[in-house]
Amino acid sequence: MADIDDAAIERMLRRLAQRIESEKDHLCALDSAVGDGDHGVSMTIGMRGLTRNLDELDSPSAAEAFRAGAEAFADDVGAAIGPILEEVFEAAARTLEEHRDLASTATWAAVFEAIARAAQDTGGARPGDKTLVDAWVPAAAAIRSAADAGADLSAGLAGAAEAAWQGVEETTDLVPRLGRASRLGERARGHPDAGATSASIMIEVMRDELGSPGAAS
Amino acid sequence: MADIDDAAIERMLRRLAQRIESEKDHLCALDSAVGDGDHGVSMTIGMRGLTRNLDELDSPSAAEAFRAGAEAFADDVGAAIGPILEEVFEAAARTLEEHRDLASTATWAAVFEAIARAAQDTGGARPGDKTLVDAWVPAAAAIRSAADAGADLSAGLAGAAEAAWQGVEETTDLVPRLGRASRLGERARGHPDAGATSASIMIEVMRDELGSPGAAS
Amino acid sequence: MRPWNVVDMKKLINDPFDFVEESLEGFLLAHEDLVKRVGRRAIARIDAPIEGKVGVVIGGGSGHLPAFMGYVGRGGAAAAPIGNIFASPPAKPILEATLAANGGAGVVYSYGNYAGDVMNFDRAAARAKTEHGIDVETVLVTDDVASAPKDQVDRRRGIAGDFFVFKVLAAKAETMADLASVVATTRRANDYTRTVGVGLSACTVPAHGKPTFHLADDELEVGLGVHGEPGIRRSHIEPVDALVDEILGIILADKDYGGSDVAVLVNGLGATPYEELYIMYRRARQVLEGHGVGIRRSYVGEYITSLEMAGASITLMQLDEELHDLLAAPAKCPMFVQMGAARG
Amino acid sequence: MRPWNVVDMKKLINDPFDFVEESLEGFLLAHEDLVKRVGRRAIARIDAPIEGKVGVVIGGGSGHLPAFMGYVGRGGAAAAPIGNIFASPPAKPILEATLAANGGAGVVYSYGNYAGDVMNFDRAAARAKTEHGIDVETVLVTDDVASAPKDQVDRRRGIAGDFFVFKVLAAKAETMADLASVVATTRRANDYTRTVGVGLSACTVPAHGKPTFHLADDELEVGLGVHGEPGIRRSHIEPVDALVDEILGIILADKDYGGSDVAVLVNGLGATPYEELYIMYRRARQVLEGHGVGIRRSYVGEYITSLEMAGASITLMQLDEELHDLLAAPAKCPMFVQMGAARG
Ligand SMILES: Nc1ncnc2c1ncn2[C@@H]1O[C@H](COP(=O)(O)OP(=O)(O)O)[C@@H](O)[C@H]1O
Ligand SMILES: Nc1ncnc2c1ncn2[C@@H]1O[C@H](COP(=O)(O)OP(=O)(O)O)[C@@H](O)[C@H]1O
Ligand SMILES: [Mg+2]
Ligand SMILES: [Mg+2]
Ligand SMILES: [Mg+2]
Ligand SMILES: [Mg+2]
Repeated sequence: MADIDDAAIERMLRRLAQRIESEKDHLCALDSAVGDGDHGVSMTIGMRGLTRNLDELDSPSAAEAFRAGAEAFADDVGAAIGPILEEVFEAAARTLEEHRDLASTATWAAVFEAIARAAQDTGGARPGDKTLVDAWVPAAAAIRSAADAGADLSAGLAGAAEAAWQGVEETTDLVPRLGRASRLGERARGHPDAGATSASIMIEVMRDELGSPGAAS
Repeated sequence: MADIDDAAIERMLRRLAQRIESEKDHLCALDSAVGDGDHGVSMTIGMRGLTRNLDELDSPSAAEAFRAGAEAFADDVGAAIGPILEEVFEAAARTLEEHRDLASTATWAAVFEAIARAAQDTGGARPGDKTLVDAWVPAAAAIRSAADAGADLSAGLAGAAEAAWQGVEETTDLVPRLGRASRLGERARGHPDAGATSASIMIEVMRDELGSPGAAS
Repeated sequence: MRPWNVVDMKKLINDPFDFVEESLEGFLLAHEDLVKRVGRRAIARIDAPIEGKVGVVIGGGSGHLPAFMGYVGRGGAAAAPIGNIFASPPAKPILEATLAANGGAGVVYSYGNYAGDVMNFDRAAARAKTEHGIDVETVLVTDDVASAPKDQVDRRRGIAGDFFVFKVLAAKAETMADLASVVATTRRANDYTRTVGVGLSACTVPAHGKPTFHLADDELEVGLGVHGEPGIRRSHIEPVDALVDEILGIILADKDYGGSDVAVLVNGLGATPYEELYIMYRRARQVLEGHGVGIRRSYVGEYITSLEMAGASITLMQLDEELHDLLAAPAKCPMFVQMGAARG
Repeated sequence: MRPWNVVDMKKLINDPFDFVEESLEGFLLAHEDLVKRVGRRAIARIDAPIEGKVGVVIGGGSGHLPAFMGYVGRGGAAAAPIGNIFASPPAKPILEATLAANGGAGVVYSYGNYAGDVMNFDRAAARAKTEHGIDVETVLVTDDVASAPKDQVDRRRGIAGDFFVFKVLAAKAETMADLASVVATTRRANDYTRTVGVGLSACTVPAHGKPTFHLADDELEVGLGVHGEPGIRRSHIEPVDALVDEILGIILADKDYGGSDVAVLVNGLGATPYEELYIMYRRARQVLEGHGVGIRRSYVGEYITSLEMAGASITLMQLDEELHDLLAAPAKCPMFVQMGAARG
């Protein structure tokens, strides 16, 4: 198992910011079908803030790097997604203050579980409500099983990403219950959820950057 | 030569109003290429007013019928075309107060000449300025020659209509010197003038309704 | 290369991601006699906070001018946080606005009951209380009849009715009334207010670059929300008198204003000419007079827009003497000036 | 069958040929406390004529609200004739407005120097004199720099600068100044005023049903007239800062405002969001301050529109003390309310 240091986390988050910005229009298109079409914009604003905040930090710890994301989403974004992603990043940061072994599958299982909980607590969504919870909850369950089974981080994150995308796919048939999208009711069926999609992109980037960190640099 | 009475004049003017309204979009399109695209609308408003005014008159004389048009263009239209057509109709009305033989080519030659003069006096345009003057002036010359040569009204109006359309065609290569259209300068070349076109339509309706009045009723 | 996507965007902007900041800067420069900046995305009236006065904070996403920052000023709100386009402001600028508005007598939040707004304003309210000891009360605006059925009024969103509710709220606070009375009057204003709109075309959020939804060239949607939220009925374009009849029919079925005095607002969404708003007002007046409704105040214009959307809405607010006088009270805000009845 | 052509028309109207009448009716109903009808197509302020006061008559085609009828009222014009869409009013309503405005001290006409307007207003002025013995003076507004070269200033048309010139004219008349002084001051206001606009999209005259001209989805035109008159330059959409720089460059080359005090107006044509107008104002302010121009008053909003055209213009008027005070004087008109500096 390759070594994962704080620098790798920062690199991963910078890579995530690029990836989200490159998916801006796609995420907007998904949100157009179900919500108000701005998800790619909100995510890009938050991710630009994350990058800006990282630029201002000198060799941040993993927790500090995630907190840079929490602050960006707290200060720059607003909307429903702002506070939710603020708490998602904050949950990761807090978890990584306690769990310092960045190469351990158990560390990331704890991170994912904290995120899944924060996502639900902040916005009040439960699995099946057609939100990003439908990506984080199965992803957390998958990486927890992998950790319990002694799998390495690479396998754990791969399983999490797979479960997240599976979750996105399942949102397609759901009807949203919360937020703007809920106004659409049945009209929203047949389209995957935008927030679940961006969550899965985030998990995928973690898999690519942390699961095989040598490949990334 | 068929008899032309006051009723025939009223009938002709009502027919003119219908004809102009049916050409509304075409006249707007012509004005779009050279001016501000509203000529068909302004003409339709004036012609509706003419019809309304005729409705309120009981068996108007030829002069009264034309004056109904003058009042409609004076009250309802505005723009450059409003006062010009007001004076055009008024010139016809005044001429027909003096010349009572409605079947005489000379009467209509006098009407056309008065109109051509009024059109020039009101707006200050001269032949070649790419305006309705370029239809009325050759039309007046044509019907005057016909009258001098002893031609009947049918032939006189046919010649006038032909000359008017010829005049319209010649406006195509002209550059407007007056009014809104003048702002376009060279860009206006290549399009016939809208006001000359509506004038020719008016002359054409006179030819069809007065030149062979039996055919019209 | 241009730094931005021009396709489908007929906009007078620079980098779309600078839209909110640059328009805020221009706004502050144009109105430096009336308002000041109190945070990166928060403004307040020049003389805020006023000691002993209930602080009024209104807000929401950008793209709705004159709402929200255009209504900060004398006789208007004390402060407003500014969100991204069509997105609730974050808790941070809301808190900054709260601090700027706080004169020690409590603060009232009022906004349009969108999920994101509720989340962020509630977070700011909690922080205002725990970190600064400020009592915050919230009055949600819920005037959009099309946004939820009658038995779920608390799920309805706020649209053009914002203007009436905010105006009453701000004028009540100007009387130096206490927090409870300000809240009670504002809630009554909201309870008395109903709006139904009609949308004719979409708008384009600059950073996205494509219209947020699609209406065909000959289509309209009755009840369409100000961000494109789905309405009640889509159809071909119809004569506006028929639309006004339908809009007022929906409103009067939800709350019968017959026999009441009301204020009327015909609000344009941005691209609809004022002439068309007056055509709507004319028909509304005919219908309402036929229904025995007494029109005491009328507003026709652009009060809450959605960028360059075409469309309009009609709002009725029932008036009692207090609400009438508060609505009629003078105001001098960057985008709303009203002389008092005394000068009227 | 619908009685009207809906193709390309996203409009809230009934029969297009009733557009002017119905919007006028709605306007009069909405503002019956401020204005009254004095002819089939003419309105006046409720208290006109005022004995001994110079009567101010402004006007032009419909489709430009708040211009022209929105500026009739206290501190505004005495009366306005109303034309068809984008068409000068006929002489008859102009004469009716003149009679309503006439307080025995003469009447001033002010309008935008379009061929049709000149023809009809001149005809009305002649009739006012011969039939009623009223002295009429005319001040043409000629602020549009793009409409004719510098050596043909009297061929220039009036666009957004109308607002400044009308405001000065009306305020000067309020001082009970005599006809000659009112005319002199108004002419100075016009001499001191320059505008350049940019158009982004066309608009549709309802009775015609098709856009009056065409601009491609990614095109703009600098200097475009308010009825689509051709401008100076067509190009792809550009960042607005570059456009503002160009607009001000054209204005300052025509009249150097460096070292002068000015009033600035950023005017939207109808469909352009207020946020974008503030973005333009921000840049204009930067450029003007860099050029040593002193900005004493700023107006940002929709003052003279062209139905639902997208686009905007920037106007500068040099200010001396008199012009400043006249511009700043209070007004209470249907679509323009300004509190006096004393209350400012
Ligand atoms: N209450 C909520 N709880 C959890 N996730 C939510 C909630 N509301 C919205 N979301 C997520 O946010 C996404 C939309 O985000 P975005 O478009 O950026 O914000 P907004 O809904 O304010 O426009 C949805 O696709 C969904 O995944
Ligand atoms: N000064 C003028 N003298 C004579 N005819 C004119 C003059 N100005 C315009 N016209 C005629 O009027 C026509 C345009 O009419 P219309 O579009 O209805 O009025 P406007 O020019 O005010 O938009 C032109 O095509 C031209 O024939
Ligand atoms: Mg969204
Ligand atoms: Mg024309
Ligand atoms: Mg015209
Ligand atoms: Mg507008």
